[in-house]
Amino acid sequence: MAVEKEKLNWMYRNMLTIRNFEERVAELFAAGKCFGFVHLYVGEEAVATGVCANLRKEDYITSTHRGHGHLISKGGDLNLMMAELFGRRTGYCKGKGGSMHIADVELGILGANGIVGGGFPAAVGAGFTAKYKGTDHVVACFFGDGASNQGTFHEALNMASIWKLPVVFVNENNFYGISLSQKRSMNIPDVAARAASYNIPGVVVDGNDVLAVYEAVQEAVKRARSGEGPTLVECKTYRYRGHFEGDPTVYRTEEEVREWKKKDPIPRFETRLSQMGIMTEDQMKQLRDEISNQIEEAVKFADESPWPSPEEVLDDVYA
Amino acid sequence: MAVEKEKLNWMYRNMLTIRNFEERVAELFAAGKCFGFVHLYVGEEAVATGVCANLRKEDYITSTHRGHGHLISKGGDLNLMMAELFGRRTGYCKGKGGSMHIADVELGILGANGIVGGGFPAAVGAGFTAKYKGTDHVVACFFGDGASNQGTFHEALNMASIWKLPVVFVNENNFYGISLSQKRSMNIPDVAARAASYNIPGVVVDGNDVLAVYEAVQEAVKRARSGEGPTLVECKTYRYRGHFEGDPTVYRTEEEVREWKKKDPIPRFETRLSQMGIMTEDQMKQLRDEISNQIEEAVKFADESPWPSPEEVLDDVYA
Amino acid sequence: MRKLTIRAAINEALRQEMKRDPDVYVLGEDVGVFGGCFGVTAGLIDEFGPERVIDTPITESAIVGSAVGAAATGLRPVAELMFMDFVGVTLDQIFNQAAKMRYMFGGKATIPMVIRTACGAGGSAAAQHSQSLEAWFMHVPGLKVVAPSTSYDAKGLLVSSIRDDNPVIFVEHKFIYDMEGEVPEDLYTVPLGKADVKREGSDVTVIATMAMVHRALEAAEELSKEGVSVEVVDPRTLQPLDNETIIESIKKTHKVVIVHEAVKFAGPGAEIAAMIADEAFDYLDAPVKRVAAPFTPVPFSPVLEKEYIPGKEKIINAVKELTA
Amino acid sequence: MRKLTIRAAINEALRQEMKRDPDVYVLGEDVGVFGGCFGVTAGLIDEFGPERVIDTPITESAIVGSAVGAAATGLRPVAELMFMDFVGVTLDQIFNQAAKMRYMFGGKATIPMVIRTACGAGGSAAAQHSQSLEAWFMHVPGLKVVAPSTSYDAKGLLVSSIRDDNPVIFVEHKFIYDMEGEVPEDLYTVPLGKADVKREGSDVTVIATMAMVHRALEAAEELSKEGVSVEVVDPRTLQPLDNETIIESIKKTHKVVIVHEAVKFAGPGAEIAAMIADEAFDYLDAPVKRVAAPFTPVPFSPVLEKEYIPGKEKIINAVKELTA
Ligand SMILES: Cc1ncc(C[n+]2csc(CCOP(=O)(O)OP(=O)(O)O)c2C)c(N)n1
Ligand SMILES: Cc1ncc(C[n+]2csc(CCOP(=O)(O)OP(=O)(O)O)c2C)c(N)n1
Ligand SMILES: [Mg+2]
Ligand SMILES: [Mg+2]
Repeated sequence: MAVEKEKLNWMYRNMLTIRNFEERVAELFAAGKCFGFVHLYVGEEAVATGVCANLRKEDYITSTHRGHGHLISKGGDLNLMMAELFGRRTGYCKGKGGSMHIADVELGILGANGIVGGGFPAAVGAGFTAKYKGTDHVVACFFGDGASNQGTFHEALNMASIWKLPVVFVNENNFYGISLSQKRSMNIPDVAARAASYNIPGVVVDGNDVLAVYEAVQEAVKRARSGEGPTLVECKTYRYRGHFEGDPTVYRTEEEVREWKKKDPIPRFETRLSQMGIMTEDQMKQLRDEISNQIEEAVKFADESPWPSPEEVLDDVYA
Repeated sequence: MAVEKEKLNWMYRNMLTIRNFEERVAELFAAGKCFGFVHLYVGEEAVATGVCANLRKEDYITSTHRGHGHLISKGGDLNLMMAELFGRRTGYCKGKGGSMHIADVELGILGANGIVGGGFPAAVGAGFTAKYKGTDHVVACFFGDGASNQGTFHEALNMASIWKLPVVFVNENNFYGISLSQKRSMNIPDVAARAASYNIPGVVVDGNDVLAVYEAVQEAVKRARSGEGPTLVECKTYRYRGHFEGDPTVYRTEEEVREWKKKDPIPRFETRLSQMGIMTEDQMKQLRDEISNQIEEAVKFADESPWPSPEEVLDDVYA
Repeated sequence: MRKLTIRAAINEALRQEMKRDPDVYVLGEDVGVFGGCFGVTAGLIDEFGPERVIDTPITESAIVGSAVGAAATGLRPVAELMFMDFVGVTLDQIFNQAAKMRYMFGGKATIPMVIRTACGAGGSAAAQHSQSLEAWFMHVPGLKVVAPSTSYDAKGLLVSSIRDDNPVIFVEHKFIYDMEGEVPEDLYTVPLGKADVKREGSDVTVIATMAMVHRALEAAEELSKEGVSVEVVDPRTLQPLDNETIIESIKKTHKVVIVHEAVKFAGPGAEIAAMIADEAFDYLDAPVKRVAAPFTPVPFSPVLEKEYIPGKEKIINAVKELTA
Repeated sequence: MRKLTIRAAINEALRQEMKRDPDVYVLGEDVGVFGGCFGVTAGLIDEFGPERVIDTPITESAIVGSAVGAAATGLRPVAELMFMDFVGVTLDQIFNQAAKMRYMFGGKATIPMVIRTACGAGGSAAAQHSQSLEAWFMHVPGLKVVAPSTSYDAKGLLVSSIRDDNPVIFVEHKFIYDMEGEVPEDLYTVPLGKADVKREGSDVTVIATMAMVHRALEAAEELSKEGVSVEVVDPRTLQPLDNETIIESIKKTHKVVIVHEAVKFAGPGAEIAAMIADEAFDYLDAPVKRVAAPFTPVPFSPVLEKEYIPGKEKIINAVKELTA
């Protein structure tokens, strides 16, 4: 597969952005600057990146409680995201939503979601709109291994299949739903096997290999755009941090985490990038610094932003 | 497969009883003696019969809106059933439930259900009780092709599978959910294929062949009783009458109905019974008369039964 | 003027709105050739085809939830939830997704969708096919709740609901589908949030919803023969609720009976009574009475169901209690 | 006496009831080694093993529905629904199955089960993790609804709920889990259906639930300094509701303010106010006031959330309005 250099650069930049954003948010959470439920994406960057590298601005995504990586990958504004996590008026949701509810409908981001499995039907609906309006827009629907047991998974994949809707169902299998391991939550090794229930393609990829994700989803997006219907793409990956900030992660071993860190998607991609001669170590460092500055900009923006005023609680309930 | 003569006799008697009961109910409905929503089982008798021929009194079933056949097969009392359909105080539910809510917990009948897919979780729960208490009771969970698209199907089969619960999921695929044909409600020919999502056996049988159903379910029940977990058994069958009494069935052709009537489970079994030398035509006729009398008894019982008194509306809400 | 049943009035509203706006489509179980379980969508598929009149599998979360996604991306779905009783399998999509998206997203999403659903007892459909659950939806910020009692209102309110940019729960009482009333042929709207005084009177205000409006009117007629003048107020929409019209009526009558078919405890009348007990307290001369179903599931047998459904007699008794 | 947090009191009730009755078991998401999202089931798995403290997949319909099936066949499940906000994905199993089975089956089924669930705002958990939805359950015949405010009540009411032969919704306000109070070590019960007067007073009755009981007590304390004597009544169970204790209090004070965190419109206070406006009308000297959340989803930002949650000040203002 020949991927344009520009795209490779974007992928690398995007993964770094997510990682940097998330690690910074972890610090800010500990410092009390962010609050509520914050679920970080550290370790899973290759998934959202590889998926969204296939999407256009007009395409849609539905996200989850662990949404920052998806939003960044679909073009979400870092300043507005950070300000939202800080609960400020300048945030994406004017401080009304927080981490679990960031959306940017203009960018096709139909929202993070606090309900596990809550986003499946909306993805089908966005796919329906594309078909109804005769556009070639596609939808990427992100969801976890845990979410794949929810009833909405079944209903949505079935509906997308019978109506041949342009939806790519992206399973982020990080092997846990909070404390419950995939082994105990389902009796099958691969979530992708469930595609058979809907007679759609089901694909398993290494979710820590951004190019593998990119390639698998490219195929799925092509299928979707050309009216052939949905695909289920399972990306095996791992979250490094607790389920949410504050989780002591008593349910898994240090060793397991260490093993997965060896497969970290970012160093792996860096190696590929040097091998391919796309970027030198110097260029990488420069990029890292650039991104770091950008995140600090976002933190500064957020921190200097005004709080909403109490009366605003009443706004935005009805159109 | 060698099936005891007594069992074969029971199967025949049971199928006749269902057919007779249902055809009589159709008349009684037209005459205004029964009312509300009445979904008849005519044409599908071999399924409930073949399934319940494997069950003991202590075993459980969960049923559906189309429940009369299941209840009769699990030993339901015809008088109490008919009286319930008539809305009388002597009925199974004292006139409070009607066709869609008949239950007999003593007989392990955990209730018909007005909610499509509503019975899946209860079946898992009854299976859980068996496992928790260390009995070898099993549960048969009846459901339609339409119901297999509901979220509860997915959640329940997954839970039964991971916990290895003794549940036999019996799909009655009559090719329609009201007006929607299976072809339009799912993208797969066999509901049984969905077993793969839970790593449990999925079996397809001719649901109009009572012995085929019996045999497939025997295997599944054995598995369940010995702690090996659930099975999904799909029985292809057909309903002769409308979805409910009063349905003009505009959504299917006369021809399709005629074709299916050629595969009627009762004459087919009669042929088998004579071939096997189990019963002569005379004996069959005698049995038919006997059952017909029994049903008339039930009608008489129902018709002569008192109505509930209005104040009874307030009883039985809380234990 | 031409008369239509409530069923036909709703059908006409759908038809005319679909003609007017290509973004409006209908989806639900058996809404196509079957015409809907109660015949409300009959014929639409012939006029608009299966692309806009869409039979769905029996998956209410996907029905409602796909409508949410479609609404968020530019369409105006009208979903049919066959029986209001089925809402339990899709409530999350209604109250956590459709109703809250706009707010959670800081006002940056618009979810213009309607969920039409049939409520009510009367045909021995028993506990899972007869409920009136409008009170639940009234409690959800972000939703509007519409509950018409006449053909005229049904058409005009449905048109308003379809054009509204918020998720609207449109409740149709299944046992008044056959009632006839005058309906203009042209498109018109009845505004959401405006109650209607269905009969003027001066002694007691009876606030009634859906099928109960007709029971209340019968009661009023009978009471008028005994010299008691009853004003019947039909809120028509329960969220937003037209406090003003209700209070104005009580200022005149000083007595009020609230009538609905839902069970009384924590039902729709509880909010209406509570609002009155606060905002109209100074005009009240007597306790605020509610006539509603007893606290039981809906029974099957006609004998029990008849006892369950609030009838004319109970309304008359409640009014008499206040005027005695 | 020994003091326990509400969290520990609930944990102890579970532990002691599981010890007493082998048919009692606990199931839910992360209730095992994780100890439950709020730590309420911590340690139970060590004592009773994974056969009786059961981690489930994220499938709330199967969690609740399997409990229904298990209850119908002889067990006494205690299911944890992690957040009350998640009820939308399993409501059918609660209101159409668990609550109605007994009635639909003519009294021939018994469904002894408890659903424990955490409600309430206060930690910036936003719109889908902060709601108080008890009003919905109050409207369902066949359910009981319990809502404790203290450690003592929490333990005693949970024991009663587990022993009750009906499905019980046991609502735990997540932001008072850490509050301490005296709790006997032995098993004891607090009866369902009995309100508790948490503070006696003579000028105004404040009826408050869960976390709001404590806001009401603070308000009462402050008002007492200004010479206003407030009686604080905690219903403790919302279904059945103890009308008698409420009415007795109003007979004394003639004025009432109802306080809850749920949104006001069609909330739990609506029924209480409506009941009062009927049954205690003759004792009332002033409008029935409600202090509750505004009609919006729960916002994220602490600034907004603080404004959203009814606080002491709003209660004081409402009381003063009545006593002015
Ligand atoms: C309906 C519902 N049930 C439970 C939860 C609580 N919860 C939030 S995230 C989560 C785990 C989700 O696991 P998975 O889908 O694998 O996603 P991951 O967190 O691993 O990314 C749970 C149980 C919820 N938010 N919504
Ligand atoms: C949750 C829910 N949705 C819809 C219905 C209306 N309904 C009753 S039976 C039925 C069709 C069921 O089809 P299937 O499961 O194939 O069973 P069959 O009637 O063919 O035996 C429908 C849609 C219902 N009762 N409950
Ligand atoms: Mg996961
Ligand atoms: Mg079918």
